[in-house]
Amino acid sequence: MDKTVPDLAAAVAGIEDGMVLMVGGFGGSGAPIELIHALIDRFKATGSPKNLTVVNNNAGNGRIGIAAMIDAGMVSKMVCSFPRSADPRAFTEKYLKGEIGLELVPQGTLAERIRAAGAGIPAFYTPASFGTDVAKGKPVAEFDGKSYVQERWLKADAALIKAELADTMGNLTYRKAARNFSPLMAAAAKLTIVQASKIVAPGEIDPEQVVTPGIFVNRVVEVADAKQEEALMREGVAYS
Amino acid sequence: MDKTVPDLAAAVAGIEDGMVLMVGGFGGSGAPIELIHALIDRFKATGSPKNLTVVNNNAGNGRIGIAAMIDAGMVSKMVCSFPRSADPRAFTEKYLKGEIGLELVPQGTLAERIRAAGAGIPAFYTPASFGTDVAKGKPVAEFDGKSYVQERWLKADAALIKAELADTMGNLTYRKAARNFSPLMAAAAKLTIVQASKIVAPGEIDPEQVVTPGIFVNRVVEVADAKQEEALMREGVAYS
Amino acid sequence: MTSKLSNAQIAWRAAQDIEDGAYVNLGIGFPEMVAKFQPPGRQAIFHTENGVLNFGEAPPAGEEDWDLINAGKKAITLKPGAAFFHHADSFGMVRGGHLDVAILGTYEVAENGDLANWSTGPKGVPAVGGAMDLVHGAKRVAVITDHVTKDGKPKLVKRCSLPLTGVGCVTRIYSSLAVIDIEGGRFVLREKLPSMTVEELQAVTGAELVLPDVIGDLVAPEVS
Amino acid sequence: MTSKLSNAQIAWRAAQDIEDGAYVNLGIGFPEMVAKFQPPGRQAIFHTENGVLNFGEAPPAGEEDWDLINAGKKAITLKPGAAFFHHADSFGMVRGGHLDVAILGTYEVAENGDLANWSTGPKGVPAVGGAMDLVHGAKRVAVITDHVTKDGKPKLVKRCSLPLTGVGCVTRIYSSLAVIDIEGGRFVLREKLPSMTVEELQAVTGAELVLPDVIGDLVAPEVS
Repeated sequence: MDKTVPDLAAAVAGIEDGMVLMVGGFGGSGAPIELIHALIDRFKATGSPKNLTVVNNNAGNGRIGIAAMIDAGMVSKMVCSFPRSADPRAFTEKYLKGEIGLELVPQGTLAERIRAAGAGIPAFYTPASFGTDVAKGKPVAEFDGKSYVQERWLKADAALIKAELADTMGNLTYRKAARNFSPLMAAAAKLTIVQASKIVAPGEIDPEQVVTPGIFVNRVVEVADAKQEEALMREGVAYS
Repeated sequence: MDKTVPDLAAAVAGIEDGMVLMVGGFGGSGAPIELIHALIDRFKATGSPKNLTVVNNNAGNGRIGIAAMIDAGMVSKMVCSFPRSADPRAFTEKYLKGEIGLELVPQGTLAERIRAAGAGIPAFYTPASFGTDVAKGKPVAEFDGKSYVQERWLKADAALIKAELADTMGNLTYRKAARNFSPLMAAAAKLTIVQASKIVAPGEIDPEQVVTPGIFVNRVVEVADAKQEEALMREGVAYS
Repeated sequence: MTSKLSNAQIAWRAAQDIEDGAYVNLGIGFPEMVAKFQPPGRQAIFHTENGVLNFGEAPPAGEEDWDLINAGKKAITLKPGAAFFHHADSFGMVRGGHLDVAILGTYEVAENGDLANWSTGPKGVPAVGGAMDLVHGAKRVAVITDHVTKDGKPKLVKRCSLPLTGVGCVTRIYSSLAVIDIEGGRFVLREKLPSMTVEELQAVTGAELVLPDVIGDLVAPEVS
Repeated sequence: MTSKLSNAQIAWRAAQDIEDGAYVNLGIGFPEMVAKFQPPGRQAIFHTENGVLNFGEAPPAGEEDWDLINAGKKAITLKPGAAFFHHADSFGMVRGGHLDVAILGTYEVAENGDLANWSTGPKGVPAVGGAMDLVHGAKRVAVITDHVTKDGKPKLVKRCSLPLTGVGCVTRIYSSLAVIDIEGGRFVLREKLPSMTVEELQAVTGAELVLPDVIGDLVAPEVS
């Protein structure tokens, strides 16, 4: 029942070409930088994984994290609500050249589609995007006199998640607003991989305070000195 | 911004004839006994509220809580998944005589319908009940080769909720498994009324540990010595 | 009919198939007994619909905390590494396929995997609880059951006659006489009591048993 | 054209309509300025899409915690009584109508309540963020905007020409020249700069202004 793995390379094993990969975080808050960079390391050493579809609210910033994955050529498509950032050039350059795909999803719909996947709800209706270009081609229906768009669940093969505390059974807490999409993605992926600032024994997290129960988590690796993406950006760090 | 009210009578003011009333709890765990009994007191004094539709997982136990509301003649319909209990006679007698209605909803569908109401999702699809009598008359659809039933949100005019801690802004925690339906109902009702074992100042509940944010709560009343329904049952208490 | 397994022995047999670290939901009543028979060295994590993961056995009488109960409203305890969550998250775990095994009781189970375990007909007060979610909720949905009713009629049938709980959802049956998989809409016999012939078993089964090359002996220790 | 309100003054005017205890979401950029102008004695609770309720102003430079940001990815602080939650719960608050007010910026707003504030056309990288949820998310959806574009063209129009963010969603407009309600698919003039005539205002507005008996003066103090 111990879900800990010894190192980052072991943590990201099994993420293969063509997979749908969810990455937790909103901007730099909650971005699992060390897991992402371990995946980049593997790609540089072996040429895999590539052709990834990456699901995240944004499409990378600067030359680290998801932006560095895009720069490295590992990503064939982004699913996000806001593919802009302080320094969006990695995505923007490839997008304008037609070298990377984009599925633009309103932020609340993105969250709810991921939540639906984890909760076994194949489709739901939302008012968001009704009557807009984003809803083109989607089924619509009227309930109680108001119009709604049908949206489908969004599942992933794997998810990379940054937690604050993890116990060895995979129960997680998050730090402040770094929670954002991570609890949803942990439930929506077949293989959920977590970097935690600290791993503790079962029972050391109060059962009332568990945010992501271990049932949604497959692997946990401790990254005690995890870097914050925004802090790295401000230091001008590039990962390449 | 102070949502506290001085007493139970003030807490349950505004619940009127014909309303849909959600009541938190699963069996005795989380049952807001004092709020329910305050509502019964008002009915006995004024003849109102009556013709209530009550939403709860169960349909009352013994002669207290929801069962006592049914006995008093305040309830015209129950919406629940399991209208049975150790002592279900209040509901059973009226149901078999045709004096009270029942909408039977699978437990997970009940939870999700309430969650959908709070989250602004008018309808969703679930595999639960497909091909059964419970799904009769409901739209069905196929997604990825599997069949699902369309279910609608379930909203309430008011909700009665039992919390452990509340701050004066309505942020809530719950005690152990007493959480169950309460966070969902708090979000699904227009008027959410909370009894808390203790009311504290804003800031005394760690923002990481808030389970129900105050945005979902309208009134909070402190009931320091709240009774547990199951404990009352075992003491043979009847409320009448 | 010859001897048959007791309920405890059926529960014991079902417990042997639960792997270490599996996430498991046990239906109210008889299935709850399965928890007692985890093989040494294995620890399953039990889920209950009302919002608890990793609960343990009942507390001693008089030490109950009635805010800490399972879906059967029995008092429980927590093991280290437990978690609380609300009902929508709990059924998200169920419906989302995160449970490895759900074990349920049954009135009837059909060779096409249909299950009827919630209603014996239009009389009385209907009550479904979480059964209709649980049957769609786990990677494996198993039932434990006496092989026949108290009147000796088959509970394993061609098509259910009672109101369904779920369509095509059951994958394995642990009965008092046999272990049977449901594959391709057929009952496939995996194990039977050694004291019984296949013909005797077929005679008390309401649909044809498919017989693979290897049929194991269903043997359980004396347990209670 | 005569004088007009500054952005700060528009934000100030919008802030006057936010009641004590209101739950409020302010769009990224210009709308964030509204928080600065809460009238004395009133305290709104601010919501940000990425999962925080009751946040306060930015911390001093150098004291930022980059795990504590708003939807615009600016560092924030917490007030007593704050709460964290995940993105689905956050947009449940939005979509479920729990916010009292959402205040957004806009490219165009039409007399039928349609809003266009996310895309200026097919060029570049499209990005929508939470705008399409927020427009359906609050009891009151207001926009704050210059009355006309930099080229002097009306931003308040009969029908939007840019890609829509939402259909029939806006209820009030705070512009640099006027306060206008959208009622029954029409622009209803509530307040205008005292230095302007109705005719002057109509001349820079892309759809007909309905004129009620009482039209207030739009007056804002010097703020920044």
